[in-house]
Amino acid sequence: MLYKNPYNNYFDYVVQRDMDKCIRCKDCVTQCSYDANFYDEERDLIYSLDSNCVGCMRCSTFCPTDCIRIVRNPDTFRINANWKDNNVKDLYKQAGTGGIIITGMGNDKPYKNYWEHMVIDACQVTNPSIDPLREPMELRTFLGRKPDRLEVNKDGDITTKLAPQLVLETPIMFSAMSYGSINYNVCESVARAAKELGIYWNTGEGGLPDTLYEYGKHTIVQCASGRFGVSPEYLNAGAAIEIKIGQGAKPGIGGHLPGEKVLEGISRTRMIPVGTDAISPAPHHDIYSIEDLRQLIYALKEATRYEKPVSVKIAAVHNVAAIASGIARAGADIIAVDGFRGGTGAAPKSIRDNVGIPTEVAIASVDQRLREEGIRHQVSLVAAGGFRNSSDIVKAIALGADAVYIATSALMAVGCTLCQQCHRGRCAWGITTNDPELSKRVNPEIGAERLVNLIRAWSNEIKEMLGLMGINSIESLKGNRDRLRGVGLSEIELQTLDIKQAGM
Amino acid sequence: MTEKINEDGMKIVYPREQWCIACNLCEVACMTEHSRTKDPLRAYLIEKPRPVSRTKVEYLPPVAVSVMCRHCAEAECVEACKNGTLTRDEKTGKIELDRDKCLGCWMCIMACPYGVITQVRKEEKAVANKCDLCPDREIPACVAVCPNRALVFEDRG
Amino acid sequence: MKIDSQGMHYKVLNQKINEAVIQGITDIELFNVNGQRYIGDGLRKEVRINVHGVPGNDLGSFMNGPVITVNNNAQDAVGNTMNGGKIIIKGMAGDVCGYGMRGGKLFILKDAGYRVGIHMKGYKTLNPIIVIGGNAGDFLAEYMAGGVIILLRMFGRNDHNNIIGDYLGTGMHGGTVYIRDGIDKKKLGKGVGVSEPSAEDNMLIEDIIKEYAADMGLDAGKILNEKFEKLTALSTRPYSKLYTY
Amino acid sequence: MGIKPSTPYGKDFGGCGLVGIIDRSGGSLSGSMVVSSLCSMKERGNGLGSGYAVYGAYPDFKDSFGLHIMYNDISAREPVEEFLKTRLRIKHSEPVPVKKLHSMNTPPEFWRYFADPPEDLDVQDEDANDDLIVGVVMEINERIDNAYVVSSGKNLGVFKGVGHPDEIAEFFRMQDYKGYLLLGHTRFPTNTPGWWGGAHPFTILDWSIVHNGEISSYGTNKRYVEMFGYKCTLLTDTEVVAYLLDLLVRKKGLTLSAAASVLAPPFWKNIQDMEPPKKDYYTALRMCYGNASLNGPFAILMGFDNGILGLNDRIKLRPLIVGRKGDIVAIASEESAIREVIKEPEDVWAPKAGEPFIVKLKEDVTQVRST
Amino acid sequence: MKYVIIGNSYAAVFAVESLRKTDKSGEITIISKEPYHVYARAAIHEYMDGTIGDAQMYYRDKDFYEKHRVTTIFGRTVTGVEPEKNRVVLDNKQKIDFDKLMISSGGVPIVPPIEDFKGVGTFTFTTWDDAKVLKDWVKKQKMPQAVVIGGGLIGLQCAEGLKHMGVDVTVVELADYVLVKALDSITAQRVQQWLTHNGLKVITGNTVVSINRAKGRITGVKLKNGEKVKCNTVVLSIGVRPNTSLVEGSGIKVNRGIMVDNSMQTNVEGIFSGGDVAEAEDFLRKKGEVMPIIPVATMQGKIAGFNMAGEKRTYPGGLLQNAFQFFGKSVVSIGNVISIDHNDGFEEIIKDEGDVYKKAVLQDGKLVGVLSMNYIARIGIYNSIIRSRMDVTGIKDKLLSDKFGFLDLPKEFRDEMLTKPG
Repeated sequence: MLYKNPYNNYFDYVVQRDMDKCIRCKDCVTQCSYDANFYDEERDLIYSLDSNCVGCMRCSTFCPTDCIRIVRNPDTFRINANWKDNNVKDLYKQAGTGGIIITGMGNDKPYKNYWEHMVIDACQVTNPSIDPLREPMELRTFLGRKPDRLEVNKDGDITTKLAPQLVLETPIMFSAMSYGSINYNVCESVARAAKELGIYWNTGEGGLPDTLYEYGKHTIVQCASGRFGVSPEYLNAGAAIEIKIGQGAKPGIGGHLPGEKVLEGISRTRMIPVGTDAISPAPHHDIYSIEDLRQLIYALKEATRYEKPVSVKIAAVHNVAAIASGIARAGADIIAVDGFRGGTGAAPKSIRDNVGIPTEVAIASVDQRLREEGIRHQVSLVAAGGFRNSSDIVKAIALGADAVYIATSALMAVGCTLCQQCHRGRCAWGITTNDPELSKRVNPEIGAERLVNLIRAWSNEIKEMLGLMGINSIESLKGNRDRLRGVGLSEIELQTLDIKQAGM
Repeated sequence: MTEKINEDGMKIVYPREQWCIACNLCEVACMTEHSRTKDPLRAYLIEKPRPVSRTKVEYLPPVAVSVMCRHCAEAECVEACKNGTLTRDEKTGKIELDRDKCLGCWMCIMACPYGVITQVRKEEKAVANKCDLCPDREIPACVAVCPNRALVFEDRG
Repeated sequence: MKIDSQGMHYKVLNQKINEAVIQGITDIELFNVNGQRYIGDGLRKEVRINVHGVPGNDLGSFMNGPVITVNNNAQDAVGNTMNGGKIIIKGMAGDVCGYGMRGGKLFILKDAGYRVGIHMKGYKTLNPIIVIGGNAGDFLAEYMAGGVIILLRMFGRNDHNNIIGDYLGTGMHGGTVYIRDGIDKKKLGKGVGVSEPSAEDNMLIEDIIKEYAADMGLDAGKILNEKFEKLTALSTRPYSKLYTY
Repeated sequence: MGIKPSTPYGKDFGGCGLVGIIDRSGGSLSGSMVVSSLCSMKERGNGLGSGYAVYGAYPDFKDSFGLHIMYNDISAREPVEEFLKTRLRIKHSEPVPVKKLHSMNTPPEFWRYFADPPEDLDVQDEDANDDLIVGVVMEINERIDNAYVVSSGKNLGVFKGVGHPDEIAEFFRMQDYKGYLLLGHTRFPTNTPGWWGGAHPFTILDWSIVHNGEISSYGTNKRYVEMFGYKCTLLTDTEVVAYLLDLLVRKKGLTLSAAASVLAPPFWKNIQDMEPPKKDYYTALRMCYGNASLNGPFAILMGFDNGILGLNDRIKLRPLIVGRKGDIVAIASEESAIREVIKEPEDVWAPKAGEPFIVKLKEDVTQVRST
Repeated sequence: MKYVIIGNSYAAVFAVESLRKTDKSGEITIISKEPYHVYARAAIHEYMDGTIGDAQMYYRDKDFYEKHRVTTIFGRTVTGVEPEKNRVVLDNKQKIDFDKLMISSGGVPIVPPIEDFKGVGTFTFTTWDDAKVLKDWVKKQKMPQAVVIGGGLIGLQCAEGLKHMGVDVTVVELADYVLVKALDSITAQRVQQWLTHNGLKVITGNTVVSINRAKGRITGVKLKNGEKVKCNTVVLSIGVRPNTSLVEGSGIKVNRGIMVDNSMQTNVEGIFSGGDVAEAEDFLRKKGEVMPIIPVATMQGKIAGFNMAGEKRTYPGGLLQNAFQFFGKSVVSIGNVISIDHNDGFEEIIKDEGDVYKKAVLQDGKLVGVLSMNYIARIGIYNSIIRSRMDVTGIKDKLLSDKFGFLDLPKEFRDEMLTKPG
């Protein structure tokens, strides 16, 4: 406190401790990874250094006597509609450091959330709803390239050889989070859950730890510009390969795993020396045009002898529909579109908060465009970026997605409280840290169980919602915008989403 | 050290240091469970004598581990005990400590290779204190409270 | 085994190569190659592929084992994300060669294009090596994290001699570049340090050059007569101070 | 098929393969040459656009402006021809001969018109003549539905449409044309299929351009040329490059290489290191024409009446390679495309980033197009 | 199968328990000269001063022998062992046959050549009866004054017990300080100071040569240096020696005690021994040693029992260790804490802070002894370290830290200890 630069000393949270209830168990001290809680042996007191508190709630949730409350710092700047608190604090911070402000997780600014302006239709009288408890309810989803038509010989047998597919038991996958950005235990949690659920997890760009190869059949391996850990073995280890072009939290810029996070296991998996920066800049240096993307897609297909579907992941941006069309035509089997609320890693704040577009509109326009071009049925479309619950997913599929990627909600299932400190590598919940002490906080047994619970619950809710729409198979929801209505949207918004106004 | 035999097989608490996060909740729960009031606030702040945890969280960052009685098949504490305060219940396999009998000679503390016997005040004097696997609970308190499954209640016989 | 590649689509050609490799054939000679891509892509056997003609892009990408000899020029992205093996180009090569390369050798007789050796990585026993007999375009060794690049500047087109790359080693945080016959310091990217090669460096250079010269039919002694300069990263964390939170 | 997309997607972009072949001695190269060269790079396109430019295609009308006009709907022909009559003297008109292919459902119709400026215009005032043609092109493109001017130069024919390079070549009977300079382009658009106007080359007067890459500065460039009367109507970023060149060279009077330095200017870092006259020159160019500089990855081939210019973006993010044998020079995205037409090149090399590569007809070669 | 066990203390109980674990049907007979059910011999001083009562004195439940189906012959002394006839002879000439015999006859007090050490007012202090008699005697004295001869553990415990009973106690020790066999000089002297502080008189470097009486009643003792100490009670406690008299002439080999191998068998097959009477291998010194301490006795009894019943078990060697306290201060010693020969690979690490004194003794990098005063938490961990013979050179600095624990030890050792059944 004493030696801090006063200009940098505006903090967000205060740790309040009811000393009548504090039993000095020091749990809060050991659990805080940001040095906010201390034990003073001489006075037998626990006290807090509020300026270090990030509001992650680790201490308050662990306190066995519930004596801790994390509250917003009541300190306030003079009210100014233009200069909001965060503008002011960021400015001071940068004036002090000259650095680019880094933050974690997706866009948290109050942009309009279209999920909350769409409602789902239900059957009443004229067509029956279905009871999902009794009746079969199918969520199985195939991702991969589908032929335009099936060739049939004169005996009526189908002669078309189908392209390789990913088979999902529920249309939800765990989105790319690299080993390194999240630690091994989180990777293992996600991998185990994917296996148990019959879905897929995505390695992100950090390679696949050799001990997780056993989950290969449920793994999508990613190939990003840094090419970390990309070897022929890696490419063949997964069920599909994803080329990462962009990600929702930071469209157009790359990833950067700071050297201090590159510890032994990460070093081995990424195949870079311990302690060096793992830089994966925005462009693949072999992709500067769509035909270069095609070149890489086919290089990967050749490397895996056309046995794996290739996905291309892009951030949702203005021109996403045209880009998606190009990707489809470049030979990708799956297109993943990551909206600006997505992103589990670190991102420069200026980019996270101002670049990209919401998934909702991106999916609507991509689906629409691919249909206009008559190629939507040939490729799969995966929506990503900030899915919070099953109804968001139902709406995304109704807008045209085949499946969704979740990452933020997956991390939340293993404990994340959205404190947005991912970039610091000190995650108190043991997620976005490789510190061996903190990483232990995610026990993959528990992590996997919680993820399985979450996806099962969502899947059941999706079934319920399908049932009330009178649908017993997820493919009848795909692109079924007739089942959506807009509430509180302007005409151009309705038009962009291509849905009707509620009541119409 | 005693040769390890556990002929009947029995459930005891094993630490899994890989997952121990040094949160100390096992100690808190143990103390609370073995308090008069079974309330952590009272156990820590009011009760006299203050209960003493029977498990010990060792913490040497980045590693932590909670160590408690192994209920050895041939327990060295039992072999060292002067007057039979410590005995092995042949039916349950538990190492029982009879507090009323305890002399407070600390032969058990000396002998226990795990260092898990502590001292607790009983009226005027101190007596030995050790894990009793929480007879009032189905699962020992420390295991039940552990947020990260760093303690498991298993039979590894 | 000989394959006449005249007019053959790459998919067909590569399938023939793969089948041959699966059958255990270790020497494959390709004739009339002109622009077929992905030759050797993902191959993991120690076979020899001799290419007559100009192979297409992504020659030897993701490859781990084979030795590919091209008796002519090669196009872009040779040895893309290559893991092991060796590619010998007895002519010039295009842009983005050795991208993300983390093992094996890429020997180019003449010039290489832009963005060569970007993201090269070395890891433990894996130590990728690129030798370029001519010059290289801009961004050589950008983001280099490991491995060795040797630029000999011998066979560059005189009228384009100036093509020695700008922004050399930008963002470099590992690995070593050796440049024969000096370098204009203005062309160095940020964070690159220049030093004299040590005795150990010279031994490494000598070993590599001897192999290179043998493959190319050159006189190693002549190559080694000139002085080399050594470029290394000043930091393994070139951008550590860029951010705040 | 064959209609201009009705949805307002804004500009399109795409990746491509390109090739240019010139005979410096002015000899006649067969149209088939450029076709076979381009076909070797089929992988770079996706069948949604290919095109060719043939300089020296119309020796019989070499002094007249040759307008290739594409009719998405033939009903547009009447208003176009009515309009042309009001501005120009049409010497000859005919449908562009095509071979109908099964793979093409309803291709647009193509007509060509050879025309001269009205008599009252001073034939010596080349600029005025050119302005007149530019105006005509812009007006047709903007005002008359379903009609687009595909080319408007002298002795120049441009043939383009939706299809693979071999299909378009077959459709337009490329083997029937000869020229001293040939351009070819295969396209990988991300636009709606079936927009014939979106294929390369894009032309204005004698400028014809093929492009690989994406112009990230399109918005800036477009609004800049629009100040000078150009209309970007073809839903592609490439179009603007043709207009920029026309603007810079013909209207602003820059040399071709100076114009190239505007499109791909040296970095300030490099300008900083230059000696004063040169330094001032480049500083001035960047300061004055910054709005005309192109950003983003690109490789451009631009044909003009007596030569060809190749240009890369200033960090060379798109490939461009040159091969030469005698007077024949070929420039393409891939070396294999060069070797398809020059079997044993004497020399093969890659031009530098941002530095224009210009090949002109030999000095002593009679200007194929008289002025 | 007939098992006979001579003695009824720690070793005997453990022998019974392990016999019964292995052999559910064999006949077991226990012979003890004392009339009591098995009791805590080591707690007699606490019994004497009233700290504990009868209930806490019994080592096992009353029905222990019944439950283990043991025939008890109490109040009888074994006078002879006849190996060739597989029988023992009792003081009443009764002969008891055995197939397997366990001799755990304990120790007998050493009686030095002190003039007039007999009769009223003189006591030894090894059995419950000793404690009872002494207690009754002291209670009858108006002004009880006692001289305890011997500053060993038992003597001092007796002295403390007497002190608690209000007796004016003087301890006379021949050596330069008390507890000379158990402690190093520093701790011994501190204990001595503490005893003095608590009102005991301690005379060292001296001994009692004679007892002065008047009218049959003791009036004092005369020390070697001529000094006289007034008292009416003399307790002799200079130690015990193995009670081996019963095997004299039997052919069972005796050195200081009955010699046994690492199955606790004597040189005579079928005859085993354990406890204070036995001389078995010392874990550290690897030679025969009589170790009259509980953990050794119980372990020997256990091993003997198993082997008698046919289950092969090996005695790992005895490790000297003791825990005791005087007037509330605890001392624990484990292993070899004295007689350090610094030239023989020995090294001492000492932590002397305030009230707490800790010492570790290393030999060739291995821990061989730990001594701790006033801090005993988790001290048993050292026991396992000594037993493991691990090299502790690398953790020397941490060894005596209060936070020392498993995490300072190698992971393999820790896993072996903590992840397997105890």
